[in-house]
Amino acid sequence: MARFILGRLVKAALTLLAILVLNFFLIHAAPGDPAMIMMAETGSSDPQVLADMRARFGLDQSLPMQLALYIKGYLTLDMGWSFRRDVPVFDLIADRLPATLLLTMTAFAISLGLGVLAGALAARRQGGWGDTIISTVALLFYATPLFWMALMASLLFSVGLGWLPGFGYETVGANYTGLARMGDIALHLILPATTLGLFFTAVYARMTRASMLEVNRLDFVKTARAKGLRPSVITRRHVLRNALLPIITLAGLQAGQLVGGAVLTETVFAWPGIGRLMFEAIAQRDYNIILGVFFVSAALVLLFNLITDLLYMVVDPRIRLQS
Amino acid sequence: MNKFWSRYARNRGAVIGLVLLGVVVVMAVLGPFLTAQDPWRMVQRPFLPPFQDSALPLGTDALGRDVLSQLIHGARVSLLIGLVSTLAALAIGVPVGAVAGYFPGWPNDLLMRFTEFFQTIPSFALAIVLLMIFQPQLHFVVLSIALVSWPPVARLVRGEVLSLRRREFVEAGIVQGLRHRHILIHHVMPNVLAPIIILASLMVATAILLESSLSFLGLSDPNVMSWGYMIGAARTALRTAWWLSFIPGIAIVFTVLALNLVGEGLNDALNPKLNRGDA
Amino acid sequence: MMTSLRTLALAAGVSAIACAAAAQDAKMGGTLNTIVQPEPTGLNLGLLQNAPTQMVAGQIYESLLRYDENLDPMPGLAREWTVSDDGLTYTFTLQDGVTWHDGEAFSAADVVFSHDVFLRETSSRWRTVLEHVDSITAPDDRTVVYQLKTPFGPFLRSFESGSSPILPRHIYEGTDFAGNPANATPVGTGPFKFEAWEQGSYIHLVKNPDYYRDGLPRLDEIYYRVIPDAASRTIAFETGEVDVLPAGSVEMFDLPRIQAMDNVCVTDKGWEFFGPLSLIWLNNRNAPLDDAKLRRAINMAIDRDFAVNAIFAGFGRPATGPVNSSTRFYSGDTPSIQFDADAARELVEASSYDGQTLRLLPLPYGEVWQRWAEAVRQNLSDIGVNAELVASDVAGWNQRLADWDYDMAFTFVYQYGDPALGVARNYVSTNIAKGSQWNNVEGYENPEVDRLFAEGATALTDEERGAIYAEAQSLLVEEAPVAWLTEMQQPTVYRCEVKDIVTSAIGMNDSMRDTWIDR
Amino acid sequence: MSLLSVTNLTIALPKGADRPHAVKDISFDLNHGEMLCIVGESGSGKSMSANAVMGLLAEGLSVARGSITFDGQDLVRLSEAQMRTLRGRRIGMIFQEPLTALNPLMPVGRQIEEVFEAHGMLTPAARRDRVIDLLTEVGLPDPSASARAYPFQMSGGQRQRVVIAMALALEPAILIADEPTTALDVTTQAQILRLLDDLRRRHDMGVVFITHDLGVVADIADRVLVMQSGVIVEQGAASDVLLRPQHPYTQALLDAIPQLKGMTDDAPVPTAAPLLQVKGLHKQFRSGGGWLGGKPRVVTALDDISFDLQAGETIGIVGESGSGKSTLGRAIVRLQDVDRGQVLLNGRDMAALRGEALRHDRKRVQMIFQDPYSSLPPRQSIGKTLTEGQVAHGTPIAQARDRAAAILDRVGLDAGSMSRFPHEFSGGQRQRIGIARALVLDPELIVADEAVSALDVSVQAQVLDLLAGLKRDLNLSMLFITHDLRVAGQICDWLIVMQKGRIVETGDAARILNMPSSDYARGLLAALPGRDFETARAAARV
Repeated sequence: MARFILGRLVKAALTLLAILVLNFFLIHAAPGDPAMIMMAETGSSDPQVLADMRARFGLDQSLPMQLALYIKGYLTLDMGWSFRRDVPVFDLIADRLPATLLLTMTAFAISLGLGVLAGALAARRQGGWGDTIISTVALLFYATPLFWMALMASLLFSVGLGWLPGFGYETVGANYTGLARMGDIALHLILPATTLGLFFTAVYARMTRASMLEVNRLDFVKTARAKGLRPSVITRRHVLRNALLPIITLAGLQAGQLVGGAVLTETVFAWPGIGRLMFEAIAQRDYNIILGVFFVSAALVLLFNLITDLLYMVVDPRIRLQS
Repeated sequence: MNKFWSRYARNRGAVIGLVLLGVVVVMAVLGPFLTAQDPWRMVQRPFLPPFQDSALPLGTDALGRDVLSQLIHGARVSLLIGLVSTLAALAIGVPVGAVAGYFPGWPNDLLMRFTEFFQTIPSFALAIVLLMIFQPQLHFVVLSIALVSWPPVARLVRGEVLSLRRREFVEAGIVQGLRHRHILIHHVMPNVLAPIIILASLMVATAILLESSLSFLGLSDPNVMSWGYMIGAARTALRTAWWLSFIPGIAIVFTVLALNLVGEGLNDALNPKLNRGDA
Repeated sequence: MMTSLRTLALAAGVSAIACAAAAQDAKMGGTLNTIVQPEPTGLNLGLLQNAPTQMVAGQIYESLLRYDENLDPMPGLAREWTVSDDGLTYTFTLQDGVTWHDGEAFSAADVVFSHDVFLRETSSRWRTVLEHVDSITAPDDRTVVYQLKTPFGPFLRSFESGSSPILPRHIYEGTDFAGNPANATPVGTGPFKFEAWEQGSYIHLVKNPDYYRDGLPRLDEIYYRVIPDAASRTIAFETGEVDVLPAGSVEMFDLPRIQAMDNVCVTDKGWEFFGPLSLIWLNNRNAPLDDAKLRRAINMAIDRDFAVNAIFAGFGRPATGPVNSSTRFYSGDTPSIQFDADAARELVEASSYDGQTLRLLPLPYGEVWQRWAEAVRQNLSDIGVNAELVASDVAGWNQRLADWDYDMAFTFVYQYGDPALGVARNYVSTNIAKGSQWNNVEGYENPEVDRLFAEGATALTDEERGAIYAEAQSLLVEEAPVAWLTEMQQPTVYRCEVKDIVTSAIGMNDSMRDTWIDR
Repeated sequence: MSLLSVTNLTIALPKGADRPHAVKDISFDLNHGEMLCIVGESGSGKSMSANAVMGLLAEGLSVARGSITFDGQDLVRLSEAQMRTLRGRRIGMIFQEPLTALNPLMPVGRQIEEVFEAHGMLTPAARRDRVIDLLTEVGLPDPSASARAYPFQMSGGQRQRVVIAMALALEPAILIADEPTTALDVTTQAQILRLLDDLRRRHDMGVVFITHDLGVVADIADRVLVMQSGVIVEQGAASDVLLRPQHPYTQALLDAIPQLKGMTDDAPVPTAAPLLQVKGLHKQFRSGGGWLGGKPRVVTALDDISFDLQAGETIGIVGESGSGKSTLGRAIVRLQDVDRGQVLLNGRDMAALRGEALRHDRKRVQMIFQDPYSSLPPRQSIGKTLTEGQVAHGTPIAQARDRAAAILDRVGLDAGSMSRFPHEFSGGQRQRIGIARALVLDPELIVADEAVSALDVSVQAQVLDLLAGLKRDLNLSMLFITHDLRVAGQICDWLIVMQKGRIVETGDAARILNMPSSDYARGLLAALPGRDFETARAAARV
């Protein structure tokens, strides 16, 4: 077990290293550099200042040299300095990551819970009204552009009905503390998390339904019926557990992707997360931030892959006992 | 073919999807001939609501341009982006998956590491970065979408090939002295066609969604009229003229819906699991 | 409408502002919620002179002078100032009782340090001013003397807070300015002190209780909220979470709807100093845009009224030439570049243009500019000129301009109140250099223009300068090195109970010490 | 009064199926303590009848008419909830595939406990005790450890014992066993059959035993019921039906069973040089392990295998699963590389060939595969399948087509088959095509790997006939790999018996089948179902 985890960690580290290098070249392939943008924003230009700035950012070094410095930094968990924001990238990300994790994990929990539930219900009532309704709604959510749904949701629930705050992380200036603050954040969380979650809810619902129908055809379900077990017990104990195996894979993949995929939601709802940080950094060519966010999200993907594998070991004795 | 159709038609949603898709395709193919209006031409006052002027049934946008004409031209571009980027993704994913699946050992390891690698970077973020590098032009938008959407193809094809690889007909081919390339192309791949077609129909839908999301962030070609562009352009006037976002949004929803329904129908009709004898 | 009239009246009264406001029974206290867009990258105004930084840091740092709507100087950190008759010696007397936010006393040494040391190193804009300065000295704690090499007409208009902020010497002297950790907690002399910056959410400023003007500032605190999406910003305003939408933060297409709402006031004041002028760079280096006929045709093909009305919701004015009418020495007496498609078409036919597709770069600052580019592309197509939009993000846009890799490119330039500061740089041939987006990007060369601008900067009297600049403007319009679009006046939108937001020629970028809320 | 009485049961198939009814008007009775066997080939409707009794018909199927009377009530009319109280408690069921019949994620003991739980019986602790008892009763070693095991940790036979324990947990009056031994090796099958028989006597259960194997029927049945295409063609006491079949179909089925060869004298004459010489083949499979993993598991599939095959001779390789017989066959056709050893075909070592040389020489050894459904490329016409090999070896296409047509004719298919696709053929026809494909390259040796195992018994007989004919006419040399001693006896001249990668006995086929010298071969023969019946039948014939 420990050996397995160790092996995976070593592999993950190698993957991360490769990603670091690829990302580095990817980012540097884009036209424009941060110094030029910052210069441009001052509304004036001065070759000397530009050169100074480049020197300060280390952009005057050769690309391989920059890469070497950059990798050396990462080996000591130094993600570099944000040129524009003038703070260490590590601090920036550490600052923003909790918001993103809160948003995406909530969305993830909502979508997984709701999706599996809806999918299971639909599968139980295959061909019936419940199934038709759940399947149709899931398909609709699946087909709706996320940002569009976000806009419409904030229009309806925030502007139209005034029920929920339409954007932001918490009420600025309210200076809530403790429970009040948590409640406030939770309130702000509802719209973005639900919007982000709806699409995945649809994905999980569809997948759970399909997977359950497939498991339903398997022999051991017939065995369970032959025992005289009630359908609800069969579904819960036999069908669902087996049907969840492919869902775990999907969930692992998506939990990782959610972090980087929240860009749109974070933009529409002004959520101070790393998705937006990255989007802004891309526009500003703030290389170190982009690379930092890419690194963190790749690390999260790998982490979730590992969690997926471990979860598999918990759920599936075949994997647990053979490896 | 008849059998295929009857299995397809058993899924009522799939038939509805096909009709919907047909409407969109007809609109995309014939539409521009039926409406003389240049979608970029400013023809009326801005923000004319729908159903006010019979010449402009869907009203006008922020610059007074004909929304119906934009919708029709947009159908063409959105479908084209969906289709071409899917084909491009298949062009990358199918060979990668086929080779990885057919040749276990180092080709598989190498290609799968490569694929995994692509999957580790959040795909939407990657698309954004790619477009920043390329700068948004139609063919680069297509390319970016293709570059972020091929890994699932590769994985699917690899999985299918891997399981087909163990079928006896592959061994029969080897024993006969056929070349691996011949076996892979003539014996194995035709059997992967069905799942690829099913996946492709869904990928077209995903690509259309992806393009619209990129447009929303201002990352698509400003010289072509697509639905994504329409929403992206209309979002700033969402509160003033909600229909400008709503109309193309609905067009996307219906097209994506149609493609998904068609995909499900194809799945029913082609899925070898449901009709063993034919596989 | 009442409000904007009053704003105008307020801005007009020079030193009477404080008294006038007091007469209105200004209420003390309260929290002002507003927007900063995009999120600034730092708050040290000496290091960063971009708009978002200045909007926030303009509350923290001050300069010697402020300017009214007519660009006449008002007291800032300088109480009074004198200019010698030869126009070479400027003497400023500083305010009494000024302290830094950290309690240290403010003195003339801070001014000398800032203007002679700090900004010389960090600000290219200030360096162009310093070229004319021989020495900066502090004869005593309360006096600063600037000795010029030659007369420099715009010198007295170089002391706006964004151009020449005063920074604390006791914190920065002898340090690496850009790397000084104190940059994270800026210390100034302004009416508001830095309190907190929640990255991605808000910047929080609080009242400076020791501000040297009694009774000011009136507000207790200001929150600058970061909301990247325009629609969300509007919602924030509507739901009352935000009281003021500064210029540029509201989506123009949404503006008519917001204006129509109750209790919403809008002002287009506060742009006089910057005098933003939108224009399209035309790459004079290459055919066919090396042909003045085609360039004039493009100038006349553009429907500026449509742009102002349909795209900018009626804010702004069609430009008539290279100088914004709010900038000093504007001349209305230039050849017409008014929209005239027929005349433009004839010019195109007479020109060397033979149907090439020209690459048009929109300004990557949002949908408005994108729409405008689309409209211009259509305008051009109406006169038979083919244009294709080249989309790029901010970085790509900058890169292309810096590399001169474009045919036509949207932009807008600030004129800083004086042609010598903000106009000449775009047309004189000495200012052609790769790598910048703000110099003579179009590559226009005309010795006559060079001469006129050189004389204009150093002529002693305003009359002389006016005559020279009028000649330059006529000449430029004739040659049409670029296509001038509009004089931009972006609206500031606010709840009517918020008073005295715009009190100077730089709008909300200046300190809001007079602002109060009638609640 | 019989325990179970099925009357005029008709099960409708959904529209569009090849026939309107899966089962039509069948009637039969089952008595206490009786073993009723339902025999038939695939598609005869035998499983469907059993499922109908359990009320477990697949989606889209329904009882159109008829009744199933049990305990005085008509099961057809019971609600799902009522049916549920009967399942497991009064009627138990065992399925064919013991691997898939158990939930892979749940310890088997827990799965047995569920039976009690489903019917609200016993306390959890008492359930656990009963599970141990049951596992003991079905003969699992170390019952308490077995209870904690997951299905994948058990062998096929053990799993089937678990399924039986589960079915017997509540001592049902009726046990329905749907092909319970088909997936098992012959010795395991014998044990399971003995267990079932034993249990039925002890618990006085009525057992409905569904099978396609008449040998099994002969060993265990009290009464037999023969089904064909959804109807019962014959039923009666086992001895009557098996020894005095009335219906031609029953007769045909019985005739199709391969007969164990009697002793003969036609031992092969060794010729000068053998066609094939296998010398010292070794092969080990490793799994698990890796650069960070633990100890790899090593399975020795081939352990010093050597034998000769003369031209024109057919050698049968027999053994149970895991004996290495398939690996041997695959090694000889080079689908499997070996660790060491030689495969000399007319003196040339096939095992040493690589690359293009190997590809070229492949045509010298051809193979007939087991599964007719997966051994033909599905999306390719038969003509293409039969010519591409020739073309790959340089035969002009026209000539290749002619040869393909001729061979097709030889295996009993018309030349029109060339343009058709695999799915248009039946299983038997596909196997003929597979044989044609092996022949078309004119190989020196043919390896047939379980070539008739997947076929119904009547089809199996035809294909065996075909092979025998080909062998005679073309003087084929063949390596015939099979688990079925009867089939081996039918076609082989010489037998090699393998166990765990080693050859335990070789010799003349007739000799081994009658007087095996090794214990293992003796055990195999003893486990062969229907041996007594065979003797009886032979006696009856005489």
